[in-house]
Amino acid sequence: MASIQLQAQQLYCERDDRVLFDHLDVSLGNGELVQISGPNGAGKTTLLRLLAGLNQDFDGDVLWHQQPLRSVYAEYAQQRLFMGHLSAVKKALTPIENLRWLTSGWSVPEDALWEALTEVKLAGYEETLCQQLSAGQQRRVALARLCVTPAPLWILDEPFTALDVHGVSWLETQLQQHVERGGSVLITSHHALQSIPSLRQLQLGVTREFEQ
Amino acid sequence: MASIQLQAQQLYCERDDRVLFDHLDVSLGNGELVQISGPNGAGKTTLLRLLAGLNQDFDGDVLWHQQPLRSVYAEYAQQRLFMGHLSAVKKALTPIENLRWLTSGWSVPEDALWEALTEVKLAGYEETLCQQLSAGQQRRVALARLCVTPAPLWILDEPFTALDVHGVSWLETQLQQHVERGGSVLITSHHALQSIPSLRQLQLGVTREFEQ
Amino acid sequence: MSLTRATLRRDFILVARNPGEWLNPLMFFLMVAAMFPLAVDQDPRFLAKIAGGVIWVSALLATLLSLDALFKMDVDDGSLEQWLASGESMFAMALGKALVHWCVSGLPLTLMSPLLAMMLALPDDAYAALFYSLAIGTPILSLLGAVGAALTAGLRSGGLLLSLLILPLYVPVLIFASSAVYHAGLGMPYAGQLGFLGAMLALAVCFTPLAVAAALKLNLSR
Amino acid sequence: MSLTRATLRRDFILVARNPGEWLNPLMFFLMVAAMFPLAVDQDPRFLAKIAGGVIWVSALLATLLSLDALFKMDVDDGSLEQWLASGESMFAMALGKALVHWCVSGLPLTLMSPLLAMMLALPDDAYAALFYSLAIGTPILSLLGAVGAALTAGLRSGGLLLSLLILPLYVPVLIFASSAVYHAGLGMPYAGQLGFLGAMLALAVCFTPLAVAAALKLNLSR
Amino acid sequence: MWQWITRLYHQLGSPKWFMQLTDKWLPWLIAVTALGGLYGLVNGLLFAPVDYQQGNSYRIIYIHVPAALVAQSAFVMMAIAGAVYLVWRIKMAAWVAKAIAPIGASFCLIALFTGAIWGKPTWGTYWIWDARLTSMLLLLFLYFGVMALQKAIESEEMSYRAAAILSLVGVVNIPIIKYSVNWWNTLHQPATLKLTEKPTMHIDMLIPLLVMIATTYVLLAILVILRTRNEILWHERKSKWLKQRLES
Ligand code: HEM
Ligand SMILES: Nc1ncnc2c1ncn2[C@@H]1O[C@H](COP(=O)(O)OP(=O)(O)OP(=O)(O)O)[C@@H](O)[C@H]1O
Ligand SMILES: Nc1ncnc2c1ncn2[C@@H]1O[C@H](COP(=O)(O)OP(=O)(O)OP(=O)(O)O)[C@@H](O)[C@H]1O
Ligand SMILES: [Mg+2]
Ligand SMILES: [Mg+2]
Repeated sequence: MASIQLQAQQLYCERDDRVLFDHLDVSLGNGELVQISGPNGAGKTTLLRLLAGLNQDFDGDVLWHQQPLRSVYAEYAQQRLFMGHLSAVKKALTPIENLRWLTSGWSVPEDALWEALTEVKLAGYEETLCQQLSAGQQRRVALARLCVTPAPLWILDEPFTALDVHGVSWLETQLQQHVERGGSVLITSHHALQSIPSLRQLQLGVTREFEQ
Repeated sequence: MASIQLQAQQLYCERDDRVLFDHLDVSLGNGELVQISGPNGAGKTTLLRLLAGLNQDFDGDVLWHQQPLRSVYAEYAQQRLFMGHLSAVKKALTPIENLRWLTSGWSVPEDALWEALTEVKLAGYEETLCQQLSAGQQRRVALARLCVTPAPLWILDEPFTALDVHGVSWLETQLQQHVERGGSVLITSHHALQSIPSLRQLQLGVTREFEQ
Repeated sequence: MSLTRATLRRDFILVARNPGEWLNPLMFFLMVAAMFPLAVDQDPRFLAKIAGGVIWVSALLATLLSLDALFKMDVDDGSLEQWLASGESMFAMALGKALVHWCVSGLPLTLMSPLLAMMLALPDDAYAALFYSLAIGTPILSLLGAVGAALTAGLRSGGLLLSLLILPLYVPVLIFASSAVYHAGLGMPYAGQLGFLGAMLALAVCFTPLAVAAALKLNLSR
Repeated sequence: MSLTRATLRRDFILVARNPGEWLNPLMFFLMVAAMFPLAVDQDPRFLAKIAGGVIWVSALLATLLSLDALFKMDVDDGSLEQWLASGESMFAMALGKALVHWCVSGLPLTLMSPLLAMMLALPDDAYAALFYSLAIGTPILSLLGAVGAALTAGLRSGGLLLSLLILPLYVPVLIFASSAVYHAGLGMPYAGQLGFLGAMLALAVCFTPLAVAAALKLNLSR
Repeated sequence: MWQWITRLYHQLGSPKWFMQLTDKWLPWLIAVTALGGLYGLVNGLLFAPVDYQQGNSYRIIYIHVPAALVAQSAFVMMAIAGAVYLVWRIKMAAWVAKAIAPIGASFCLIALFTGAIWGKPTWGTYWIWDARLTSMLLLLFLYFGVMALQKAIESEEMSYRAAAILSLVGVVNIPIIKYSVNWWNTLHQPATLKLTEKPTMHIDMLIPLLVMIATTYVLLAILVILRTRNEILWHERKSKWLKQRLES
């Protein structure tokens, strides 16, 4: 597994004149799993996108192997996998076509893709259009790439959404295995992840309460 | 609390030549909470929409006080509140404006609306445009109407999505109180609802596994 | 009824918050009409002959383009589902939506038409005919358009499909209206054409809401 | 590079699966052009004079309408986010997207133009000019349009706003192209106009992808 | 030299410095406008000789021509400010660009409006599809496009950048548009009505015109400064220096 060294220093971000976080340091190395938690509106999604290099609307430094993220973005992008709220699954395509596109940044052999779909319990649905799948099934299409992309760093925003009990435990196993293999994971979830030993929590501030 | 009597008999529904459920009977009266559970793609959303009168693509009867649903639809609609995957929250409106619209089917006094927003921890955000709220906050706007609509029957599809820990326990309390007041709830969720005593589970079939 | 009223109010709030909603169709109208002299010929005598037709075609296209969003947003964010869940009369809702659409597209176009008429050298006699034909004709466009918008609301490439569905329906309006303007320009009477437009409007008010309601209910069983 | 190629392939699959995507602009083109004789005058001698301009305006509007969905879908379903996350060159992506768009809109229009020319009684001499001007001009429309589409991708009332942004930019293309057709109809040379169109195309290929890339990156910090 | 440049860079980016500087400049600029305007208008409207072809109606030139010129320059300024913002992310530049758009559009409207009024006595019609008129109209559309885009995007950052990109694309296109429109108008068969051939201007007409043009540019500067100051006041409303400033 390639070496992972993501550091964020003195992050400061405000939205609508409300400070989401200030003097925030985050660092991530091989074999670590960091769960960003906090109440609704705390800024978890914002922080995640910022660490993924998708948002530049903040102060502070994000470093990848000691270099500013923007200057090594292409290399960084090869090494990290980002999954946001939106799953990038096209409804007019079949699961296998979607997966092929989702993994096209890495050269993944074709039969690995089919295996991945079987792995997420979509065997038999490979050639069905995604618009005919249920909410959870569509989500699984997007998750299937966790099994096949070689990227060591995973950044996942609420990946448990819409999954059923089996799906949840499957995903937990995936996370755990990935971490054991030396990969690392940055995740937001309102779901408790206690089962994974190397879990680290990063608590974001509570939302400001207004007086009436 | 008005009397609730929803009965579904011998429901049969197929999608893409796959039978989702067959010979299914559901009935719901005052003070009951039914959780429809099952793996992704089992047909939970389909069943819920069908019982809400929003989907007529099935065989069997759905009765409201012994009358076919379609013939008493207007009355039925007054008595039940439906919340689907989509929250019907307009991003260009403020939470209070959204809530006003969402509850306009019942005549709810204005200050009750403001209280409801406070109740869901959105005090201070009443006049912010919803597009500036986080995923969970937007969801709370939609949930706020649970506090103010007088409808005795609630039909909720995955209402726990995007809520943080506090939000989840708040919603559980709401469900419980509603049931104790004599209302009833039909819900799908991958979330365990054990805390509510009168819970009934309705398990939908597992998805067919294909052989490779 | 209360939900219909709430929806009307909400839609007007949305328009007020986003003035582009009525300004954009208007600008588009002006721009398309201004393209013709560029593409065809700038001689005023020549323009005078095509002015009525060009203005009407532009108005029609501007209306068409603004129709796209009429129900789509409501479908996408679940508002329509809530509406159907409420069990209120669809007829009122459909009529209300068309009304909002007309206030946002047809009405401003009608009010701005004299300016375009001037730029395209429309004969002086035809100004009144242009104005009246737009005032009576654009509500028909909104009502007919609402049917198309409702049918295509849940679809991906809605915009273009919508145009295909309703352009043919717009043809009678276009023919009567542009003929009214043309005849007025020649100093001939045009009350007959306006009468037809009026009759079409009456029909449209009575029947299109039914079609819209039916089309929206299709979204029930998605 | 691989993602760009995968995206191109995916987009063509999507088009193949939904033929409306290329059929609709074509139908729209035919319909708008067919509306003119109805709105203006059916006399073939008169039509002959306006045919070139009308066909070009219709082509322009058809292109415009089909632009709306160019990036919007990708923004809405998160594909663009994935694209940005991949760190690949935006320039290639922008160019590829414009190419797909042209294959779906400009190319079929160009191929169908002789039919319309016939219906609108375009002079025989002008057929070639019409064809060439469309073949060179419509790619420019796609490229410039991609800029507008990228700028409005995340917005609500995208379609109309997009038109507002890029219609003025389309004017030079419209002028040179319709003048080429017009002159050809009079038996005059038109190579100069086509040359200008060619130069504009070269410029557009080099520079618009930069603007598209910059505009798409805006969606980074949403 | 380099130090001087970096200092300028920091100063230009500093709202505080801008407020202080314009505090000093504004009275002078306003005085210049008032004097120039007075001189230009009095001379132009009262003392300049009557035109032998157009009588007194030509006097609208003292508003029309300056407005038309300023409207064109303003677009270029807006694009430059936008480019500065895109490259260096200087907030001030974005505010300036945002401030210019409606002002430029207004001058554009004034030019069109006065031109149309003028057209009636000279050509007998308010509007013809003359090359200059058409390109002015297209400029107005470009302005509207930029403003509409800015309005449509909620996130402020994004709206600045989007507007900057659009105005850059627009400014590259303005010469192309102008050129093509000129060419279009001269190659088609000529219109029945034409801009009257301009008689070489009497010096007494010319000087007030030049003064008016210069004055209008100063007016543009004033308006942009005022609007930019508004933007600063709004965006920096929380900052310490502004609070101190407002208290003193
Ligand atoms: C709506 C109508 C009009 C518009 C939009 C318009 C537009 C313009 C523009 C853009 C300019 C700036 C000069 C340039 O960039 O070349 C200008 C200048 C001028 N216009 Fe107009 N104009 C209009 C009507 C008229 C009329 C009716 C007259 C007089 C008969 C007139 C006479 C002039 C003169 C004498 C100049 C200055 C000379 C020069 O710079 O070429 N304009 N106009
Ligand atoms: N629009 C549709 N067209 C055809 N088939 C559909 C459509 N929507 C859903 N289905 C099929 O119906 C089945 C049930 O879908 P439904 O959305 O009811 O599942 P669900 O139980 O709500 O799953 P989830 O937990 O993922 O939300 C799915 O397996 C899917 O194949
Ligand atoms: N587009 C936006 N414009 C302005 N403010 C925004 C925007 N998106 C989010 N915010 C603000 O930033 C804050 C943090 O939002 P974010 O989406 O990061 O929250 P989150 O922690 O992911 O919450 P959730 O658990 O609900 O997903 C919110 O309170 C919201 O007010
Ligand atoms: Mg979030
Ligand atoms: Mg479901």
